[in-house]
Amino acid sequence: MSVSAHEAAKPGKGFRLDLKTAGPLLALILLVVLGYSLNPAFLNEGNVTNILTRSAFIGIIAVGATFVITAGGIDLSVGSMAAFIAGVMIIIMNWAVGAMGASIWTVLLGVGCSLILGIGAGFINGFLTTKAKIEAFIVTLGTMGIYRSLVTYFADGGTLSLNNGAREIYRPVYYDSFLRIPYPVWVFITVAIIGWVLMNRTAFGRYCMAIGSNEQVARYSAIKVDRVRTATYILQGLCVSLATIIYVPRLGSASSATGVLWELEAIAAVIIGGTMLKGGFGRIGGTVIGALILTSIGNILNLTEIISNYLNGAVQGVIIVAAVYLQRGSLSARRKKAE
Amino acid sequence: MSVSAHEAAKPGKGFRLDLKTAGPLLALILLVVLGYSLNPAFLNEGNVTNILTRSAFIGIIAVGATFVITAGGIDLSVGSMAAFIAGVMIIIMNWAVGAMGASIWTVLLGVGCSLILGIGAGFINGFLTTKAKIEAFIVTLGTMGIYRSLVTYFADGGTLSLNNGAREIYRPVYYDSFLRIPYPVWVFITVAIIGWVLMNRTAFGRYCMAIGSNEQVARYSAIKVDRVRTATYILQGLCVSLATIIYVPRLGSASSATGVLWELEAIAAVIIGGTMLKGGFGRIGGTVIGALILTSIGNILNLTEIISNYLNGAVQGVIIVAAVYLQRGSLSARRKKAE
Amino acid sequence: AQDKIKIGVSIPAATHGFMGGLNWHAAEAEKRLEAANPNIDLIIVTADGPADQASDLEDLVSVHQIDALVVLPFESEPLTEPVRAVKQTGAFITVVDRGLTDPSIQDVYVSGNNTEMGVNSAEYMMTRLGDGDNIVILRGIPTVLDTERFDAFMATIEGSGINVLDNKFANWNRDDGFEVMQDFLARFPDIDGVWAQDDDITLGVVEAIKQAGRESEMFVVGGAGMKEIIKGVMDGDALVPVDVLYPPAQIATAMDVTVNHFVSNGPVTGSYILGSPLITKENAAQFYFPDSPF
Amino acid sequence: MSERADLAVPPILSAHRISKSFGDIPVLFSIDFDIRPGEVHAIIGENGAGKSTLIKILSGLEQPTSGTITYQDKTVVLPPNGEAAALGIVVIHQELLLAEHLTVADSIFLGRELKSGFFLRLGEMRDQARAILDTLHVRIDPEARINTLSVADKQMVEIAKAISQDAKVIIMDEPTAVLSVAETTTFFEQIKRLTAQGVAIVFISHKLDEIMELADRVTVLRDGQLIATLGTENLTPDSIAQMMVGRELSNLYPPKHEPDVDAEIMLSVRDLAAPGISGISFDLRRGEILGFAGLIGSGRTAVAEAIVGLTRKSGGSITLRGNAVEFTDVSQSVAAGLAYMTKDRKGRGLLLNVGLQPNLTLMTLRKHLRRGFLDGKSEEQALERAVRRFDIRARDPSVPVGKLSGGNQQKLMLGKTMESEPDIVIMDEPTRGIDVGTKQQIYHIIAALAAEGKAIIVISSEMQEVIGLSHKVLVMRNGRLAGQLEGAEIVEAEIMRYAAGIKQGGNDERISA
Ligand SMILES: Nc1ncnc2c1ncn2[C@@H]1O[C@H](COP(=O)(O)OP(=O)(O)OP(=O)(O)O)[C@@H](O)[C@H]1O
Ligand SMILES: Nc1ncnc2c1ncn2[C@@H]1O[C@H](COP(=O)(O)OP(=O)(O)OP(=O)(O)O)[C@@H](O)[C@H]1O
Ligand SMILES: [Mg+2]
Ligand SMILES: [Mg+2]
Repeated sequence: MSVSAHEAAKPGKGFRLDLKTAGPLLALILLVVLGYSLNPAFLNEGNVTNILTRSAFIGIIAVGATFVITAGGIDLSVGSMAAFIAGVMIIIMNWAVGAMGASIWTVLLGVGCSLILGIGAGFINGFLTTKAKIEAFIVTLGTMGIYRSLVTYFADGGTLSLNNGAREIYRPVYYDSFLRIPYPVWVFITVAIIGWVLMNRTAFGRYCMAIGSNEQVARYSAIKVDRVRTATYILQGLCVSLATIIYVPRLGSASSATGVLWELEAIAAVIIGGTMLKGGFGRIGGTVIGALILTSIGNILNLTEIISNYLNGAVQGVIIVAAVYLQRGSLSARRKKAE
Repeated sequence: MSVSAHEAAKPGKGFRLDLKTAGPLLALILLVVLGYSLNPAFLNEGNVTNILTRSAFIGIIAVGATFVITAGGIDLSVGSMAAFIAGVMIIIMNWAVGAMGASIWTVLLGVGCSLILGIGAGFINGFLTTKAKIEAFIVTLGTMGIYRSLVTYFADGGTLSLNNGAREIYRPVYYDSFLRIPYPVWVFITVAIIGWVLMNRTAFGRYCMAIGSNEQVARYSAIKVDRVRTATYILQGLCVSLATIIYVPRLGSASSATGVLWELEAIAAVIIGGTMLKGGFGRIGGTVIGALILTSIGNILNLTEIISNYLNGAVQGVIIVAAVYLQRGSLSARRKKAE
Repeated sequence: AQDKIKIGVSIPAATHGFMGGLNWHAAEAEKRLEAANPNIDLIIVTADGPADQASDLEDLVSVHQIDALVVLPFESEPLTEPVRAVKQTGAFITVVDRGLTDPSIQDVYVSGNNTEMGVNSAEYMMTRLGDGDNIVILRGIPTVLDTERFDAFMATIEGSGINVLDNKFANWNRDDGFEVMQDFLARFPDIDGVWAQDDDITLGVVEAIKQAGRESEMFVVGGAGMKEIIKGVMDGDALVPVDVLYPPAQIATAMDVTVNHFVSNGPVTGSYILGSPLITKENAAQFYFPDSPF
Repeated sequence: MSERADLAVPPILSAHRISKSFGDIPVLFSIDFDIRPGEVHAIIGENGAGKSTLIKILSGLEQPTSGTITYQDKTVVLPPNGEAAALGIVVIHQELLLAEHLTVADSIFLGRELKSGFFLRLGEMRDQARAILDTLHVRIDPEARINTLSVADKQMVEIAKAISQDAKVIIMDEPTAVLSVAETTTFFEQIKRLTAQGVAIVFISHKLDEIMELADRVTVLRDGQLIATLGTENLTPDSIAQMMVGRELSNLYPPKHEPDVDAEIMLSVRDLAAPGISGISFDLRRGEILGFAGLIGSGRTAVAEAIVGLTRKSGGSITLRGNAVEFTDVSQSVAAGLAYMTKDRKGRGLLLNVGLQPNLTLMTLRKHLRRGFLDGKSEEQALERAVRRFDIRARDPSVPVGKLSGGNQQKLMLGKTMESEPDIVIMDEPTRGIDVGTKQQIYHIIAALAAEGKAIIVISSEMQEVIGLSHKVLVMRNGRLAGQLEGAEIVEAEIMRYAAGIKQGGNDERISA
């Protein structure tokens, strides 16, 4: 027996896969057309820059969330984690200004602390889920409450504001541009590219998918499941920290209202992008588009008057559901045709 | 050959299962001890009645959520669905009072509408998930926004208030008691018992578990997967409607602030109770205890002044995580001993 | 401890700047009043929503057996009955800020005034702008008090010829204020004034205007009395020339009055309307509390 | 088999000119097939020949692309989703189809619960489940959850589920692949009882002796084509194999090359204790093939899992080439050159929703890194090699592994395990569901590996396999070593005696009953 019955790869297969990633893109394009037709100002350079810059926060966090969700976890704490990190950053920078005056070092100190806090917070989530074996939903619901409370406590119920001197130095990180693209967008692009490479071109990404798809198989395949899973939460924490680093110079403040519902937006971006909530399957590209879709919906609603303000949430809901339906729908239609 | 070398069923098996349900109960008991030691008034009849009555809302909704989650779904829309149903109920009852005066019929009309709306809303969620094949997370995130917006719209940004005449008639449904137990608690008990029977003593419950555990198995066993899944959402809608029916007489109003975050509380109650977020395995008894745990935490925080109000959320978070850890922990300790 | 007079204070949780300030003032007043009056115990509880607040009221009665209640209702209508239930236990009732639908329940009413706030803001706009000028409005969260402010504002500028380009919700949140203002700036080339209604929103709006470099075209009117804003008004900031008071300290006033009911001999009843005066460069100093978090 | 079914009886279920394609990939070409009441009709063929696809069509789970099905003298379109069970056509699936969280009794009655009114008759279902399991001589607690059962027990639950139904036709897709001799024997008794009652049985197996024992007629498929349908009396195992594979099959097992007596001891286990097992001691030498025999649940898998660190051992020591080791994680054992291939390919072996390539390299991704990044080309080459070496046949290589034929999944898992180039391999049921032709290839591969100097443990419920391959056989019973056989002692009767507890003896352990 020597003849192997392989047939040539099905034609159109690669195309179909492409379409799967193209689903969210299609939805985004339709949204852009809608936005432009409602108000041509939608495509002004200024407005486009605004949308991109804004999506950076949710987008960066959502890239991290893609890993967590792909590996079968969930992180509800990201929004309050951002608020907490922002708060502590501000406290530390203000203290540093008091101790040694405002300088670039103040800002670097703040950034350093932010990174450490993000990694630490991610590690705590990961540790509690993997070692203490508590459901991720409960762990991160708990830490969500804890971080939110702590920032409220630190701010005495009010707002923590960055010292003006430090703020002047830090401000450009949000407001300035390189090649006419604001720095936050550069950070977003970088995070997205690194995330994409990690997910699709490294063993780590493959492990995340394997764990999310069947934890037992991963274990039997010599994958250190707990370690990889913890790493996804740390990665998530790191992404939150990066998002916070570009967030703080924007308004120079943090309060209990900072980052409220970011977790929901981040998860929504991930899922709109085609990643499955049950895990096993992650698409960084889709996530980026998902974040852009969410931000664009908010922007479009602000650019038009035809909808009662009270109904913003409803329109948002309808568009999200429709966008997801559209990609799934267009997909299965194509698939049917292919068969 | 007739001898089979199977080992006898492992001893302690039944015991172990019992412990699994006992986990949340243990956590609740510890919480009660904590509450009593902080303030003996915790166990006053009045306070116990208050806790039970309050847990009725979340508890009833969580019973429905247990089915949805067991069958592998999720429903984020319950909180805004409750607000929406409450709003529409009030509008209809007010209209009825205007048209034909306040009477018991007004209230019954409201109750009837509530039931229809709940079932309808559940059906919409179920239909979009099963037929349009959109992820439950997205569908219910969408309907969550839609219902919340609609109630804001109907209330014109303010509060919808029930006509006083109708309110007088309706009031006892929340405030009166039978055998010293308030009606809402009776409703909760009834829903919990029916839920338990449904889950454990009917084919429907088995189907939910089978679908959540392995959809293909369910399908190959001639189970109408889509229908069962839709039924879980309808059941959830019905539970929301029941919770709303006992909620409206409490405050006699509905606004955009009604039912905010109930979805998170309901899901938390379900998971604290030992049901798995990934589906396949549901415990109604656990859910009831989970709801009691959540309500008790809130109550205990009001019993004492030792903790800054700003830190309420943190304490809540710590207790939830600790409670879940405790039940899992005590469980695995026992398991080890049994081996 | 049994013979202490217990006063329950039920307020919304510190979810945004104004409420944060309110929480701070409440906590400060508790410290001050308990130190001054050893027989008084104040118990502050915070709520995340109307239903939650109703539960808090139940707990204050059933667990703490309070002798008096100071309450800032989350919403007026849903909390009327629960407060009435507290009243029926014989407690002394002080209502703050948002009145109940049945004013006969309360013994004392301490209030800011949402309507007046809207009116004062509008009247200031009318002093600066006239026929054909354009303004945009950033609103809070869709709730009763937002609607009251908005309706009063709109009624006041009615007929002035000032053109309201659009209004959007910014949720009493700096980030939302920033983003909504960015979008207004992208959409409208000619804006002469902004009513931001709240100082948190104002801070976001100011950043957005600075980012667009359009500081010289317009001015912003906020509200509440946040210390940063008041400082700016004192220093003569052209972009935010005034503020409209909506004092978070009103809770402290209410607590003072309620404690007075128990410690002084004279009767304590009636209404204490603090009003929403316009804060200008001239009178700003008297509203400036540098130690408050708000 | 004593009585042969009456050939004059008309068929109860028949398929006419059935063809099936998945997408543009044809799998079956114009197949005719029928089955009469009281008859056992076996379908045999190489892995991927289309057997499972054919029976899915016969039970309504798949619809044919063309052709018709006649059931009870009527041309029918069988309802999908297992609804054909209500018509009397019941399937035992090749890939275990059980919901992990349900109990045994729930699983047996899933979709056809006993009810009075709305309510389940739980007690009755439990008792009936126990009764059915008793007829199969398996002691499984009807209230145990499926995820606590071993693969073989799950298979018995599937069997119990099928025979408990009031079926006219039972279609069995490799039901004995994970069963040991004892279970197979009681299972065959049940089949004979059923055929005596007039139930028609369609039976798929790669074990040709079973076919010879059980079947009245045999249908041979090759590459989706019908080769022949013949009465068993005209056939010998060799002729069946020849028809299946299309060539002469000689000496299934390769000649044994005993390892040197002074060959290096690669793995040495002393007094190993872990959940379910205790007092396990043995040595494994370079070039040796060590067979593990025993009944289902006797603890062979538990030994393997304790050695590689999948379960915590509670006592004893493990020495690898003289170094004491303590694995807590499979990655450590793999790094030390010790690999374990699970018998549960669906639950623990393969990611069913991804393609062949990611599955093959999952355990050894580090080998495919170039400057830290995955090297797709190197992975492709690995797949090509594995496809050649283990004759993996996927008509569409990008298809999710779950859609591969069962045998080809098994071969892929074998390839995945060997990718780590281990010095010591523990193979749990290595030829589960693999056709004779490929089996022969795999046996030769195993022998060649041993000859190369690798040390191999084969855990198998197929007695012939253990006997044909092993230099030394350990027999387990109730979690302990019951006996050790070497050279000429390795015969079926002797193994059975140890396994059943009729004869006792171990290295230094006495078994306490
Ligand atoms: N749903 C499907 N989609 C695509 N291809 C499929 C599908 N199901 C089966 N196939 C292909 O059909 C062919 C026949 O598979 P089938 O499972 O019938 O083989 P088999 O004879 O049962 O083999 P084995 O002995 O290994 O179980 C295989 O090449 C398989 O990959
Ligand atoms: N007492 C026990 N406690 C926990 N897990 C156990 C116990 N006994 C066995 N197991 C686990 O159950 C699974 C089945 O193992 P077991 O060793 O009993 O089967 P086996 O003898 O290999 O059977 P087969 O003949 O099917 O290969 C393994 O994963 C093993 O780790
Ligand atoms: Mg006090
Ligand atoms: Mg097959």
